[in-house]
Amino acid sequence: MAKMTMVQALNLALKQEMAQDDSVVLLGEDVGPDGGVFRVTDQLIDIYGKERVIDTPLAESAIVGMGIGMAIHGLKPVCEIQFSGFAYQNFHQLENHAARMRWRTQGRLTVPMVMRAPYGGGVRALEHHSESREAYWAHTPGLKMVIPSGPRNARALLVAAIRDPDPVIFYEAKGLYRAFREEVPEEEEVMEIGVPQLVQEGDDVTFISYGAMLRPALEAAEQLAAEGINVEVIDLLTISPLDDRLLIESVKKTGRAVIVHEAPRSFGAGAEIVSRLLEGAFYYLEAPVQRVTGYDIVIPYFSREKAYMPDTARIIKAARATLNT
Amino acid sequence: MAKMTMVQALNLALKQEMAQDDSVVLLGEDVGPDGGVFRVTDQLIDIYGKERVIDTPLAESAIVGMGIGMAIHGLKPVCEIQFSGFAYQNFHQLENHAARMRWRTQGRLTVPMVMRAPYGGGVRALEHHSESREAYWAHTPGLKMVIPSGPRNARALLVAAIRDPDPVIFYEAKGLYRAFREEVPEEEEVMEIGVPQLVQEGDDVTFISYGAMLRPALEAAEQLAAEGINVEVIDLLTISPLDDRLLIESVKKTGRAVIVHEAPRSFGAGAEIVSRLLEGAFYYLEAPVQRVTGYDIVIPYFSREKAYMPDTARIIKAARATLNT
Amino acid sequence: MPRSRIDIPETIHYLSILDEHGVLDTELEPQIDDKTLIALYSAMLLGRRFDERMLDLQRQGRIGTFPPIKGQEAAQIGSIFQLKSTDWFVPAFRETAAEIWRGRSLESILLYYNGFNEGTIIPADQRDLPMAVPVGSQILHATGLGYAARYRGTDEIVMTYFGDGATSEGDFHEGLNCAAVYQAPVIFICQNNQWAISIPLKQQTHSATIAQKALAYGMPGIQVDGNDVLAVYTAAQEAAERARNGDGPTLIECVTYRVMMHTTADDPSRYRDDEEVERWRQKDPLTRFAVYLQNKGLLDQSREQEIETEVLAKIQTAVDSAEKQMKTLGEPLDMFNHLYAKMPPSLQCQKEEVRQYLANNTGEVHHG
Amino acid sequence: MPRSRIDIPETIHYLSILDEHGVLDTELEPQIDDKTLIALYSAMLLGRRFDERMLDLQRQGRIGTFPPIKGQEAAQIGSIFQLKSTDWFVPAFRETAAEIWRGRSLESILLYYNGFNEGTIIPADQRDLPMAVPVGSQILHATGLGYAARYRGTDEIVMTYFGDGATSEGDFHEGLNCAAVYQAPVIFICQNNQWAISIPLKQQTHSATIAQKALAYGMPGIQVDGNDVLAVYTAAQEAAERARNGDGPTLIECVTYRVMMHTTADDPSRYRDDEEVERWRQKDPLTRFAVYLQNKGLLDQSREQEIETEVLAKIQTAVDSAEKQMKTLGEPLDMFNHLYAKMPPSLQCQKEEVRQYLANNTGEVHHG
Ligand SMILES: Cc1ncc(C[n+]2csc(CCOP(=O)(O)OP(=O)(O)O)c2C)c(N)n1
Ligand SMILES: Cc1ncc(C[n+]2csc(CCOP(=O)(O)OP(=O)(O)O)c2C)c(N)n1
Ligand SMILES: [Mg+2]
Ligand SMILES: [Mg+2]
Repeated sequence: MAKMTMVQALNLALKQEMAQDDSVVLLGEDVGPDGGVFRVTDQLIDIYGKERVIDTPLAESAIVGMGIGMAIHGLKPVCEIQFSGFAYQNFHQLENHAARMRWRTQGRLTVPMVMRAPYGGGVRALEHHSESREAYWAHTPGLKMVIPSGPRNARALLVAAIRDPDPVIFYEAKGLYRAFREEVPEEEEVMEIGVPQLVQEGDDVTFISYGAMLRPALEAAEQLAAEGINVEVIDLLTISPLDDRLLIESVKKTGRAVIVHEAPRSFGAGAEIVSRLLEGAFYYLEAPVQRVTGYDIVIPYFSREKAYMPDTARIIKAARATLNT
Repeated sequence: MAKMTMVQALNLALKQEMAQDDSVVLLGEDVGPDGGVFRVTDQLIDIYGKERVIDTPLAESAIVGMGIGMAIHGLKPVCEIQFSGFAYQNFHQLENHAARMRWRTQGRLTVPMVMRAPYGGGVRALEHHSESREAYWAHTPGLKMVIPSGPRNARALLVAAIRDPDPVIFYEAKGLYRAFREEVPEEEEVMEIGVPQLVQEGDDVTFISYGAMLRPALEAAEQLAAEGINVEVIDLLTISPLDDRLLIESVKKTGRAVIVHEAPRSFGAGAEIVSRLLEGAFYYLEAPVQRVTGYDIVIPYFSREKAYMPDTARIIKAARATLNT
Repeated sequence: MPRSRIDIPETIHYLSILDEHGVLDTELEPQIDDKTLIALYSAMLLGRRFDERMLDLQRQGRIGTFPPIKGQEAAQIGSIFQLKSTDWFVPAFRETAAEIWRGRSLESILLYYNGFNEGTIIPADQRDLPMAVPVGSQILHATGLGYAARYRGTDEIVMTYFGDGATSEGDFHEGLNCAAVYQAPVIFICQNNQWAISIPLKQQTHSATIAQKALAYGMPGIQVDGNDVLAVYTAAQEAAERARNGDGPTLIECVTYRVMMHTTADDPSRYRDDEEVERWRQKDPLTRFAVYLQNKGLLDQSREQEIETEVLAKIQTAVDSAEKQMKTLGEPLDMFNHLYAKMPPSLQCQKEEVRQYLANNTGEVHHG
Repeated sequence: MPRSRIDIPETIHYLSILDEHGVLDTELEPQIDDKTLIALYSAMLLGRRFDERMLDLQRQGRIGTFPPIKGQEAAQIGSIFQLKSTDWFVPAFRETAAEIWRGRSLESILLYYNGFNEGTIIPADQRDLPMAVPVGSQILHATGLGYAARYRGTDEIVMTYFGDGATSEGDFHEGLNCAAVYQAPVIFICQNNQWAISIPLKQQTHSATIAQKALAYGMPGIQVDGNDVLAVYTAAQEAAERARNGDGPTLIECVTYRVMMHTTADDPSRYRDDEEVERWRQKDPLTRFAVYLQNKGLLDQSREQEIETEVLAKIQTAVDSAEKQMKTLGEPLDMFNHLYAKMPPSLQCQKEEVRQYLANNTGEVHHG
């Protein structure tokens, strides 16, 4: 097993899936010789050629709209949107078509497409390059919304997303691309989409998070452990369709929960999680569920970004709030 | 006071605002001689001319994008998107620009624009003509999301939206356009945006709803009243920014709540309301908050629409569920 | 060359073969065998009569809102005829005649306009996409299909339809631009019927023709008399040949007219004159084609009557069958089906919630 | 006219006045007074030197990612010169030289690229929009502004900028189409610098020129040597006159080159040859304009040195000032400001939450 960054792990997933299935094609802006602005598609054009690693004109609706056509034809297009902040240019193609084609044709035509996009803050980027709006897609019936939290699950989930018979929105936290390395096996590894993961067991409080926010959540858990507070940590991995069973089970045990995401709080993914916990574990809840999130503002330019992003200290504070009540 | 349908009331609001402020202009597909496909802009072109009642090419991004430019120039554009299901074509103009221009320029340039769009089901329409996805806009910082529930507040809120210095998304329930008439005063009436309304007092359970769903909620309340169950009913009116104070106060009194909206349940507006109630009234909640909503599917073609839409019976069932526990 | 005119390699042509008076340009007349000519005529007539019948049904409250196609039969049938069943058909929402030609059953159309999801079933042996309601959005799917067809090394071609209004949408632009960049085998058929609901062409665009928009993409473009089935047939044939030979996409503007309302919910008297409609009625595609067939000795009164009778019988059978089917369709729980290949647990829960609710519902309501 | 060529009223021209060797077409030479000529030169030089300085600062970690403009000074300065302060400037993100000409302070640019929201402040007396990062999206704002300007009966015009890549976006299409329909006073300046990050023009579009895309909208279009400030100036002047006279919009394609990387985060060696860059360096807009000014006797070595010194001093002052300002800016609570005219209660709560948190935070973390 090699130690890989998330960029390398994603590249491995693409490379191997393309090797074993010639219906897998990549398309997007600068995915060819440039290898994508984050190098996720690095060198793939050298191996698979420009018919399969398709540099597109600068047109997001086209990337996704053509992807839909390709998928209907039987290909498995992996569309790259350069930054998730530019995926609204193709919102209608996803909502009007990708999400509905199977449904609309009673199963006859399907869209086994992936839309990959880097999301999230913390990398000192320009405007529109740091947003986290997974809730838009999560609220769109017919889509699946997946967010890995590290190299190994990123690789295994991307493989699953490519093989998934339905459209998957795959958000990659920019802040994780090169943040750390993990052992990633050379041999095939696939994770099931739709299944949250128990990362760490604990009895006192449940942390629920995903993407780049899992790490501060785990750090917070570690710091709290030093005080004898045992945190159960759940990595959502699939935001939608949300399988709440593990979450409810955990909160039935701990009675307390802290949800962490960097998206704006209101109408964000955390709200749905709170609702599910209330619906499924009301009589077990010993304190209000805490939401540690971005604020209901546009993420500020990078000089103030730190104040916007949830961090270990904020998570610990929320955990204390839920524990002291 | 004249008895008016919601279409007439909206028309009155536009007519009067245009009469007293020549910076108010309308633009959209078929808003001119056709008067809009629902006739909300009926005859306004005859009064104000085609420079102010602007038929546009078939291009939603253009309608909103030009609206932004007009607003920056100092006009108060009221953009009509023919159906909210086609507002995703202009999603990026709203998220990337309308919502941010004031913020981006530190208050120098502003976008006092309204985007009107009919939304919601129940009118036997074709695909894409029945959606309810207000949560998309509610999760977008910088926008305001307003949904009236009848002719009188529709008129008063539309006036407020036009005068609002910030962009307002104004969803009009198709099912309400001609459903009933209300007294609407000829003289000016303005309602403050951002303020939910207490429609009916009660002690036993709180119903929170908006738009076309307010009526079945009220009907359900009436039926329950016959059994001696007193329902407090709140009309949200402004979905976002969400002012939760009235909601929390009410639930502190009743201890129970039912939220009703026709949008898909998961990651819908109801989830945020549940979260706010939990955060603000946890120790008063005597049962899980119930969500009576559309399901996490595409709203079916109209032969099955009734099964999708929340109705009085479903609301009563949810109320009973929260009361019997 | 300090100040000089730029010569654009592509030129835009206009094509008309059989004019509105039935006068034929014999030099341009395409060679079509008799059987095919009658098939073209029958397909146009079926489109016409079915449309009329749907309007009746709608007025009687027996179907919901629908968009009539009257006047556009030649534009649809002349072009769709060029597709093989291995080719791809990507319609908008006003291609009823073309859809029927491809094999979509009249029943399915009736079910669709009665609000049944079962009405979108695609003929088993055809590569047709379902109707696309969001204007212009389907154009990109055609480009993607064309790319995939070429990637797979097939000689499949793709034909996509849209209106004059659709040419204002960003997706039209992105779709044609990408098709040209990839030289994808796609034929873009614009049914320029002069109106987009209440918006006339001159408020839709300032360009003199839609065909010339092809120049923006370095793509061949042609404007044809869209009520002349021979001209449409010829232009589509040329474009199909080009596409099949790997010579890339073509934009065809069919100049035609929407004789009826936009949809049955629309009232055109609010925005256009009867005179204009009357002028276009004179250019009816069926009338002139019938004259052509008569002149060729392929159609006399009795043959005409025969075809008419066949067409009407077919329609009647479909209406009866559809109305029968509708009585058995409509199981509400089906609304949860087909959204995902495998229903996720949360959706199973919701489906179960509805099942239970429906089982107990009647009692509940009456207690209220 | 059964089969005939359609004559499109608009024609597309190419314009070049001062070629890459400094050779002048005296017939086409615009009449510009000496002061203005020197002002043009100074503005171009300031753009160039500030760009170079920003690159230095970026390499030293003193500013964040930014997109250099080197090579595009003539395209920007030649065109922006035609705007009055009552006119509207709608930039994309690579118009630093034009922004400075309009009065944006160098400090504000430095603040912007250091991640301070305060860096987007617009000159008080100018009608400039802030940079637009989403490619092509600003084009529609220009059309809306043009419409409003005409509606208000003013003679204001609007100039918007975008790259070759932007022409593939749907918003480009919708913006130009609408501007033509409304005959809005908008000048669309495409800085065709041959690349959109790693995508060369021929993969961006199959059309021979960008200028010809104007034909799709029935709009005049012209391609100019974008490294020839006199040609850009002339084309922009003609377009401005047309717009001001109510004769509608124009598309101007400035053929130029992005000599540097796309942004400082980009590595062009991955996708393009040094040779190509070298060829374009020979066509440098500043060099040839300096030769022109020398030939006119307006620039000698000492005057050149003078301007250079002025420009460098200005930049140094700005850098010092910006770095000083940055020490006092950055109050986190400010991030809640300016989103709405009046802060809604829920946002006030969140702001208060942050205020309290920041007040108590340090202790918390260290206990952890
Ligand atoms: C994206 C989108 N916007 C608006 C509509 C509403 N609408 C349906 S058809 C139509 C006009 C279409 O005109 P055109 O493209 O010329 O086609 P035609 O109806 O004439 O066949 C409009 C505005 C829609 N379906 N989709
Ligand atoms: C809608 C959108 N998609 C993608 C990007 C990322 N991006 C920034 S600049 C750029 C290339 C722009 O090319 P061009 O329009 O030619 O302008 P240039 O950079 O050459 O000045 C891309 C793809 C973006 N900013 N916005
Ligand atoms: Mg039309
Ligand atoms: Mg470029």
